[in-house]
Amino acid sequence: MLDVIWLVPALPLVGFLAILLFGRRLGEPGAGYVAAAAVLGAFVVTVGAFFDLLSLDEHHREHVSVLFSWVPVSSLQIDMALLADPLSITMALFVTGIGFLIHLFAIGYMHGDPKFSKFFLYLNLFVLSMLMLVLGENLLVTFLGWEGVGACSYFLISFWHTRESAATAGKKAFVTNRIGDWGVMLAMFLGFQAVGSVSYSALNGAAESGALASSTATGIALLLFVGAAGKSAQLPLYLWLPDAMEGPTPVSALIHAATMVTAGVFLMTRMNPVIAASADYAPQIIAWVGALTALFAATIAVAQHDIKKVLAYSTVSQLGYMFLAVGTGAYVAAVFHMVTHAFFKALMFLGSGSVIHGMHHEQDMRRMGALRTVMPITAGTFIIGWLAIAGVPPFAGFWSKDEILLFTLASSPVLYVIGLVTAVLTAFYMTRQVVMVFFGEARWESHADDHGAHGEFRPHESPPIMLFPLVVLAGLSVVGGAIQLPSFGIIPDSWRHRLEDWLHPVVEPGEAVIKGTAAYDAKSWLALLAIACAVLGIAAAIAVYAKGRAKPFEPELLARGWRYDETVSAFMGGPGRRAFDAVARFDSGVVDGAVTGTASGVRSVAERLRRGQTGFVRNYSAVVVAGVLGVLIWFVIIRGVL
Amino acid sequence: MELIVFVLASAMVLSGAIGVVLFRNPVHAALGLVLTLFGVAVHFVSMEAHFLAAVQVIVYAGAIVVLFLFVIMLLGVDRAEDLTIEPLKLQRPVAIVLGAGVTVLVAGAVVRGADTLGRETNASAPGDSNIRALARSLYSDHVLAFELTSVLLIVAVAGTVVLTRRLKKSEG
Amino acid sequence: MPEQFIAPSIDWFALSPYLVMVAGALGLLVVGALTPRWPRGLYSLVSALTATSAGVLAVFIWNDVAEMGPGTLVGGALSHDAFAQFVTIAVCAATALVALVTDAEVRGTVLEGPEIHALLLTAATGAMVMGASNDLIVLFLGLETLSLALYVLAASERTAAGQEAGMKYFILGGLASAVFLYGIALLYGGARSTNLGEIVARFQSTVALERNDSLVLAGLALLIVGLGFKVAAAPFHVWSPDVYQGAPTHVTAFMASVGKAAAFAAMLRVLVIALPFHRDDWRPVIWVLAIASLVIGSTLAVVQTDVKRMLAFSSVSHAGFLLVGVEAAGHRAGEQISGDGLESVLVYLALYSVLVVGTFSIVAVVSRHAGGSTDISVFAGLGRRRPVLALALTILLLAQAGVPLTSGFVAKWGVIQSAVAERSYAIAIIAMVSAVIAAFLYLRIMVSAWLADPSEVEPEPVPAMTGVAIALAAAVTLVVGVYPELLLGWTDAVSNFAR
Amino acid sequence: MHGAVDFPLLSMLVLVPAIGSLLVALSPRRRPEYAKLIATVTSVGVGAMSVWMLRAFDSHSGGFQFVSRHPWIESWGISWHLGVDGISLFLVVLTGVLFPLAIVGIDPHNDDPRRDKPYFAWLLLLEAGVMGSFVSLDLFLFFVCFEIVLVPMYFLIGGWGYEGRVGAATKFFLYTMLGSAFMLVSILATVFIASANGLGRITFDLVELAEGASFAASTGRWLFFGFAIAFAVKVPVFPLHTWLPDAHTQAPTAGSVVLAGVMLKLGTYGFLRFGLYLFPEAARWSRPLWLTLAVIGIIYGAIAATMQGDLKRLVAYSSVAHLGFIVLGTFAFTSQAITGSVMQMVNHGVSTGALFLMVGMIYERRHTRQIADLRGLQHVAPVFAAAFTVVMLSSIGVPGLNGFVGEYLILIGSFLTARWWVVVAATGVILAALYLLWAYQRVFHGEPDEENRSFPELRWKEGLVLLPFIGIIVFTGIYPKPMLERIEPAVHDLIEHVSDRTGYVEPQPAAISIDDEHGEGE
Amino acid sequence: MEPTTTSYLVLAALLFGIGATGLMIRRNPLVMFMCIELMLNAVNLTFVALATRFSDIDGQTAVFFVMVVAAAEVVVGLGIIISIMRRRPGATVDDLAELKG
Repeated sequence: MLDVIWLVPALPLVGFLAILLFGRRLGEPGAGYVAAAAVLGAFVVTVGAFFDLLSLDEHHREHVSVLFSWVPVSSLQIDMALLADPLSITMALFVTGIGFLIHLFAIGYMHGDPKFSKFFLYLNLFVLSMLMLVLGENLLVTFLGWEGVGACSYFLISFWHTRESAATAGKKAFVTNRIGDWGVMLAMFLGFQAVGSVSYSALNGAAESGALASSTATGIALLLFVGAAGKSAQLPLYLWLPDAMEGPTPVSALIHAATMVTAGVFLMTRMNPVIAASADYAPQIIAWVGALTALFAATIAVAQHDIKKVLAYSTVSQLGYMFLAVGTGAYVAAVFHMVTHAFFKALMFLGSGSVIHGMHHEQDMRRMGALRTVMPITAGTFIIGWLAIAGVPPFAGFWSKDEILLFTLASSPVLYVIGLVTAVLTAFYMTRQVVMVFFGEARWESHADDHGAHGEFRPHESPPIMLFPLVVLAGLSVVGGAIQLPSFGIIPDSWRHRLEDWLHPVVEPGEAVIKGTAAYDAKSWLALLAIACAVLGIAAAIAVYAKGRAKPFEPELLARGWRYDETVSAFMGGPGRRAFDAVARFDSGVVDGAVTGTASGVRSVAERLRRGQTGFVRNYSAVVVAGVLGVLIWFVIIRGVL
Repeated sequence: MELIVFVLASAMVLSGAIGVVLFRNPVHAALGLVLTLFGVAVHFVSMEAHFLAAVQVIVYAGAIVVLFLFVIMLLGVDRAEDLTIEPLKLQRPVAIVLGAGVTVLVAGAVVRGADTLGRETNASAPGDSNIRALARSLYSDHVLAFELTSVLLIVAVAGTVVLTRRLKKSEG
Repeated sequence: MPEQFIAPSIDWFALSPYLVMVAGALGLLVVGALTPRWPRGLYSLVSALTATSAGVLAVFIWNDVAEMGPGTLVGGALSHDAFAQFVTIAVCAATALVALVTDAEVRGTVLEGPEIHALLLTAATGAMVMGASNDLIVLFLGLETLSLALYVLAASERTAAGQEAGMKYFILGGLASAVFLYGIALLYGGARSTNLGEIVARFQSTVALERNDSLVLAGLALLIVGLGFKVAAAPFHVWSPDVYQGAPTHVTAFMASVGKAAAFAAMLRVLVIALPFHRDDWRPVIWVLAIASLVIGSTLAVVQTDVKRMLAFSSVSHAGFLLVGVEAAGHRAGEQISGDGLESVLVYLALYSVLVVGTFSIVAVVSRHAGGSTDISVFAGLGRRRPVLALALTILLLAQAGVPLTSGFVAKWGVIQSAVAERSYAIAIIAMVSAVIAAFLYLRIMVSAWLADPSEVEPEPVPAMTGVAIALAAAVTLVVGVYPELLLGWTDAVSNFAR
Repeated sequence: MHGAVDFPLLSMLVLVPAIGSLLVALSPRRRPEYAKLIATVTSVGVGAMSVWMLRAFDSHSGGFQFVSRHPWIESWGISWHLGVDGISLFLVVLTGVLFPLAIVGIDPHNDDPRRDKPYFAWLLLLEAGVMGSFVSLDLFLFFVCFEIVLVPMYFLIGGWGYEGRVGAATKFFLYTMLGSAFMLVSILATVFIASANGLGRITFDLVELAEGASFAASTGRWLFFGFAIAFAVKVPVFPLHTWLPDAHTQAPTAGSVVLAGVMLKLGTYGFLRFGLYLFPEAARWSRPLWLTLAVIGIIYGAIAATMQGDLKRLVAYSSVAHLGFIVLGTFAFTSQAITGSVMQMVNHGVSTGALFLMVGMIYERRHTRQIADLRGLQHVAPVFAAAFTVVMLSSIGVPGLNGFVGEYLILIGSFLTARWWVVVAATGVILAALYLLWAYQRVFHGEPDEENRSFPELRWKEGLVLLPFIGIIVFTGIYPKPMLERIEPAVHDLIEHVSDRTGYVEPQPAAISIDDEHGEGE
Repeated sequence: MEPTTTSYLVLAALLFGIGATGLMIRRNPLVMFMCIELMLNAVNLTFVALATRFSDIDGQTAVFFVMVVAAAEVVVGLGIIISIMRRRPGATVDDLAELKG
């Protein structure tokens, strides 16, 4: 299947075009099925490619297929080329796989929406872009996908664009991402200047062979990280992601949890030799930004009331973990966490979508409660997701988070502590959410009047087409950890480090690098410590929210996200806007003023001169005689005498 | 002797000229003009340009000034012009400065250029042959110019016709 | 002992253009006086034909000159060279056009008779003489013939404005004539002759070391002033806006075309041909006059509201352009390879003459319909009322502004080219910038004609002969603009002039 | 060589619209429909010829093709010398394609049908002038065409524009004419100095001058600046841009489309063809100035655009920013950057042309261009909004659409020689997203109010006009190679020329292990 | 002692200057006209003085032509003045200042 790897993006493209041309005729649910089928097809091809690769010798697990020469100008030769290697296939697998599930879910979720087919149009376009991103053979093709997913994200966030907030959120996401794109573009330029190419093989090859100067590598790494921070919602560029929850929930699940936001992590992983070749402070900056983002977002999540906002901040926090992993050299762990996170976070988003669907678009958790009774499957799957993210073994999240923490300790104890604290908070706020939504008393009944339009209000379980993806994802969240089990004594050797081995050609450093450090030696104890932290967080949350042992600690400051967003908005709306206005005024006043001023200056000089034209013939004669005198002075005195 | 004539004639010329400028009554100004013209005629005589002196008196003083006076009388514009009032400020001092400046510069130029004029060769122009030479020049070298004056006169004639033709009733 | 009187030989054929013109004028006067009223328009037609035939004769004479080389006529009074023929042709062309326009302008008034046309023809004769003169006295006589006729023509329409214009023109013109004449006298003192050929010869032969020529210089100063007045170069332009505005429109057209052409031809004769060895003396003055004219002409034009006055100031600006060419000609005046300055000025003159007559003809048509007003508001809506007329106006104005594919551009290109060829960059740039300022005024007229709200005015009648004149002017403007080689291929010879 | 065809293609491209204009002007006044018919036939014919030329163009040659040369004004050394190379090729085609769309697709909306006639006549004359500017290889001819376009444009703005049309038209005319004033003097000085320094004769032929003449450094710089002022005004380069918002805003839709689409390119094209080619040394020397102005223009134009309340003004300011990129690329002196600039000229023409087209449609429907008066159009006119979105994304520079390829090439090429300028310039991509999306949000998003509720959807005819634009936008974005491979040889020759004259060496990126991964890409 | 040519020329210059000054000072068109005549006479004086000095008859011929011109000018000038005065009796040139600016 490797030879037809182009089918992977081509199928969603076909789906996109089909819906573009016949969307209205396909209608509901036809468009949804077309779209889902396209993604499923892509998944199938990817799976085929996966096995093809697997059958190859480890060092030949790389297949480049050049579609056509894209931007060829003299020394710059960029092909539209796809690269199938373990990393990209891994990404493509879960993009298409989870993508397919979410498409299915959306068919149910978007039921009745007047723009049903358009939604799937965007979704297919998104999958296409995401696949170009991950399959790109060079930075530019990735960038094509990178911007494509950004644009789709924009369309989908502002899908319900008549809502002002949705429109604003879409714009915000796009513009913030563009700040990151600035970094990606400059990184490409720098890479091109240094290597003469923007292809991964050239850049990474140069970095590995030492041909890439350390300063250049640092520049590329950090600039790429700027882009990654934008796309993956890291400090200080994260603030578009919580707002992005304005989009329909399947979008949040697909784009803002599972796939697009992990693109930054993917890119950093893809370029890991360059990071390795860069100065030491480059990965440290990445690690610190990741750790701080993880902690920072977790604190905010603690005080959110919107069911999706909690998940959004949680996503930011988990992405922080992944960057922490990237920064500490745990690329495999990063990818691992990316995959598991994709499972359980997509699951929870879809679950929340199911809740919102059942609650007739109510998102405030304070108006929920006891929903397990009316939507048992949703509740059950959500709880699995909760356990996974909280880090309870043997669910998927435990394994990946544990590996990240292990590497972190090997790198820096301070970061490790931050990671642990975040883990506690994660367990805490997720438990809080599960309790508030599914347990306790049914607070929605008192608010039933608000939904008067629907007549009798009663939350209901979602249709099977929405539940099926939940179940599948729940299953994956349970067993997902199996792809990269650590080397504890009880785990058989052949089960260990599957992912690491698979990714080996792409990602050189694995657990081996930290072998011999104190952290590595204490890894079993560390695992226990992590479990303890998870339990601590869960217990605390149950104590507060289920048992009412203590008053909930939800300070205003945290609820408002440390006022970061407000400050930025206030700056943009205040001094920023004033500065822009000043430029516009400068333009009309000074720059254009100089032009009109010149014109009116000529005019006023002319008016003054005009008064010299008095109409009196004697004045005129005086002017003529004065001219005579002047000319005489020139000729007689200056030319004659002097 | 010639110096005395020169001085006297120059006095006539200048006083007449100043009279033209300063006499309030245009009739008096015309008479000042006559004085100047006569003075110039005297100079012509003293420079042996007899024919021109005659023409000067006959045409200029005789015809042109008479024409002036005639027009003054015809139009009744012989009222005195009040020279004590100058409606245009600065006009007078500026005029005097400019006039004086031009005079000084031209005079300076001719004085400076005096030595380039060559030897004085007065002797070779006997009074009689002067007219003959003039005629010869007029009808040979300057015959075209001479003929051109006729065109000029056509203009003058046609011009007066145009300018003085009575208006039709319709034009009011 | 009378010497043998030797009458100068007279080449009658070479003089034929002048004779035709004078004969035409006399014929009009005499026959017109003796016979009852001629059919309408016949006077105009006759004078246009007269001017045309004089122009055609000049073409033939040109061929003679081209074969036999330049010389002089009638005892050295007139030059017999391509330069003279070129000026004659230009003057005749402009005169013919003006004559066509005049008919409608004077019809039905007291001036309907032949006199106006006779004056036009004699004035044109004076202009031709100026262009051909090889003697300062002849030049002066030509100038006076032209000027006197213009005084009369300016005052011919008995409106207050016309009379005021005539009066001002007359007094200031008298002053300028006196100054010019005094210049001739002083130059005579310095050069001992009034004949241009002899003047050149004299300065050529005089060893120039330590030469005290303050008489020549003073004379030159006064000559430049006199000529500067006639070409309406700032600051000697003061008369021109008032006179252009006050004079009847067809007369204004005549002044701006024939008057200016003759005066510039005279200027070239005096400065470039007669006094090339003083070029370093007079060139800077021309430089200053050029810049003053360009700047004052174009800036003052911008603030006017009367179209004729605007065009008067624009004509000052054009004078500035022509002076740029004169200045350029001054760089290598008298040398074997004399540059393109002189040629460019002549080309400019010829093209501008046609252009300006066309423009003023349209002004005449519009203003007569509006009761004599030439305020810019009367042009409002012309594009709706008379699109073809407005189109012609547009072409002519664009040409005046120097937009490519019009003769105005060719003209400007020529003078700027000659200036740049002499490395007079500053003056070239100033000229071009002032052309941009001046363009504003042409745009204003065009805006009024095309873009202003159409006023509810009946379409103005376009008299047939005026229409022909306008059409001819516009056609020349475009044809020469697109294919300048027609004219340029022809003017190479003009710098080969008589000395 | 393909240029040896007997058919005088380029002359036809220039003369056919001119003749068409004349025919329109002469068409009977009472039958205004003839005017449109003639205009349509003419412009479509020219468009077809230009496309045919594109097909016949030899993509491997960097030299001039379809050369046609005849004496014109021999006394002045001026000839009718036309030719295209990769730099001008697509601009010619763009001109050929844009005009029929503007003529057929945009209604002049005259209250009086008789006013159609001058409208079409001016448009065709404009086409002739623009074509002439792009294909002329003679300085005089170029100047004539460069200057003549002002007249039809002036009348189009002044006659068929909006409220402030007369002032805007006048400003446009005088401002650009002022720039040309310097160029005229400079052209002449170039010719004379060249004739004195080695060339030995007066000729206005571009190729002869560029290949045969050499100037002392300071002379060349003065001459270059004479040209540069004219081009800088036309582009327009900050701070000479203020005529543009006025002209663009007040022009009728067709005028804006043509103005943005091709006329601004006269400036950027002029820089390449007459600046770099004639005065390589001076262009190299003055590089920091232009790069700085370009970057200021990018940022400044974007910021100013953000704050505009008038949709057309916003697009106009965005042009300032976009053209800043083109100038940046031009003066970067690398193959990628200059190729990108040439491509971006076309791209900007397409995408901004389409934007103006659609703003015109909005105006026609709502009689306002004020962003504040518009709301929620996407809700009532989704197809229209979709088309607008595609064009907008192209303008923002989203990969996969044409705007990106040009911008990317400019930036990556410029990075080699002007790193820090690029670092600043690249922020322009952020600002571009900001102002366009913000405007889009205010106009298309939200709940439509009463006045906007009846906003009509895109009509078939309008869609057909927009379709070519969108087609080009998508096709060039995905497959720019046909374009790049035609542009590149000419750019290469140009840089060679600069190198020959100034000893400049085009920096090449360090090619590490390039053979490893580019077996099939070469 | 004889008067030199230069003294004639200086006298002429004075006469010219007075004429020019008068032209600028006087308001009556007729008197202004006379001032022009003064200037022309200055020219004549110059011509004759120079012609005498050079023994060259051309200078005198020139004077002859100047006189003709002066006569023609007077005819035309007086014609204009009459036509104006008929309309507005007693007008000075200062009254003729409608055209300006």
